[in-house]
Amino acid sequence: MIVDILSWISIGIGAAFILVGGLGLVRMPDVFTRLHAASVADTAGAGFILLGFMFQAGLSLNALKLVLIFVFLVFTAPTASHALAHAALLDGIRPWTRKPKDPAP
Amino acid sequence: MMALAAVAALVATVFLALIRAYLGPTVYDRVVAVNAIGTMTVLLIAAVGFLMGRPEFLDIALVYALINFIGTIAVLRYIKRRRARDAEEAESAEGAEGAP
Amino acid sequence: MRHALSLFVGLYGLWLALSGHYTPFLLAIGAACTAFAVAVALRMDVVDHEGHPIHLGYRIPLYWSWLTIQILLSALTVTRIVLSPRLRIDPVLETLPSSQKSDLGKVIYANSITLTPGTLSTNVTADGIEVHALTRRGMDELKEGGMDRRVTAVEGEE
Amino acid sequence: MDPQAQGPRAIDIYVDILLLVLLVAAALVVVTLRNLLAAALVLGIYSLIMAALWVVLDAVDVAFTEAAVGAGVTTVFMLLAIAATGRHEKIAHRRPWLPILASLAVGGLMIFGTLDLPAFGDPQAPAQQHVAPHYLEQGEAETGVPNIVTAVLASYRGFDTLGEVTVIFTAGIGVLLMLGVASRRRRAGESDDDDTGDRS
Repeated sequence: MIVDILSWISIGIGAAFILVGGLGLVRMPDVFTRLHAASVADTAGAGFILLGFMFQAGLSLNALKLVLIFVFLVFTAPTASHALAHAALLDGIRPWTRKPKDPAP
Repeated sequence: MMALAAVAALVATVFLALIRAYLGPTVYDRVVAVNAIGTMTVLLIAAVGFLMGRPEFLDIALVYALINFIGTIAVLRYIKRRRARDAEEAESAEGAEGAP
Repeated sequence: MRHALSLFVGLYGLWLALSGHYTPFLLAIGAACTAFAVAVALRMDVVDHEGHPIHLGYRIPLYWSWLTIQILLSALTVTRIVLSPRLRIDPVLETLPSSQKSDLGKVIYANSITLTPGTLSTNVTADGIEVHALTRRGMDELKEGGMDRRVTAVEGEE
Repeated sequence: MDPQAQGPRAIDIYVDILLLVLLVAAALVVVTLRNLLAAALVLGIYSLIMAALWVVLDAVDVAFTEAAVGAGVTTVFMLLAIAATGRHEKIAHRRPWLPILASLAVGGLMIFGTLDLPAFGDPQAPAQQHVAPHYLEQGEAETGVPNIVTAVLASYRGFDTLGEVTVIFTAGIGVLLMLGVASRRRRAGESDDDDTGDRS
């Protein structure tokens, strides 16, 4: 029972983080800031959702697989983000900056 | 029921990323969107597996996590190489124009 | 050889975790496949201390737990920014110094920066790491060098 | 098995509907985008959503193929084709009535064909009556493989799978060759493109 509640809380938090990531993907002004938003979903969102399922899976091989999925995601996400940002910079895309005295959008 | 909420959030995020892929404006924005949708698909498969009582789906989620990464890197490398070639061509075209 | 052994143990552990069926026949096939994969990796000359940083030992899990807390904190910060109606962001791009000696240490540092939402490493050179931060405050926190020192401590003496 | 799996599958229907809506949205995005590079990337997204749908439909092996071939290999082929031609779609000056009619006719025929298909999960369907029960009951004894999908793919349909694997292997080598040739030509022409010493 307690495990169920923990699992639900965890999945709920993860779902919220994921939605935030998606929202940021749409709201942010340029590719670099969008990457920041996507990394919220990739790390915190994915982590909490997988943790929630781990509570459901209990101490089994499935829990281990969930851990493995998380490990893969955590190892690959920064590499992909870095490669993307690096390529965008090399391509001459300048990061969006707030101009001085510019009112917030 | 909570797994259904997770599925709903994941699908909503895929939708938001799809909007980003539509709006662009650069190729990199779209690659960000594709990458995010890939991650969401991984989680979606895990969530659907638990929702339907089929935890074997985790194996597939595992493989997807790897395919997604390799795909992103391949597309990026490809774009980078093509941009470099385009720049080279533009340079040689300019040189030809400036010659006479 | 130590690294080849650790690669074998890691790959075979993965096989056992994913298989879930433990008959002698399948265990033997798994061992054979793993040995073949290790042999190919040895021939490709990709088995070294960078691919298999076993010398980091117990320090790496400690660092990971610290990093997890950092990721959560900065995820909350970015969440607040994304949800705020005025989108209070102030992106900056700067090159920060890094005190790691080995390439491996630099990679750990750069990936840690990217992994924490709100900061993103865009280039790694000999003298430092170019970082894009969502807010000036996030960049200032990184500049204080807490993460840099921790990664250098994890890297240890080469 | 889990009782949840046998109950009324209302949840499945919600998931199906959500995914199908996404699929149509992705398809519409592909059709409306004029930038072909972007369209190719969104087509990859379409494949990922399709793969998730295959998973929901229990066709796990098809989902694998969809992700690897649809999202992976096809995207690379599309990008290569775009590189060889042009990045922007040429806007047609007159309405292509004949192709529209042809696609509508083929689509209509497809929908007409689905009318004869047995309902999803129908126990009376030929697929459930013929060899499937035999595979399910005797599979482990006959092949010694605990996973029934693997038993069918690798043992009962071994030659079929060998052919499929050959096709995928060839496709993979083709992609590698094309990418490899491009990179060698570049390296001969200019220095390494990862050089970033002049930045910042």
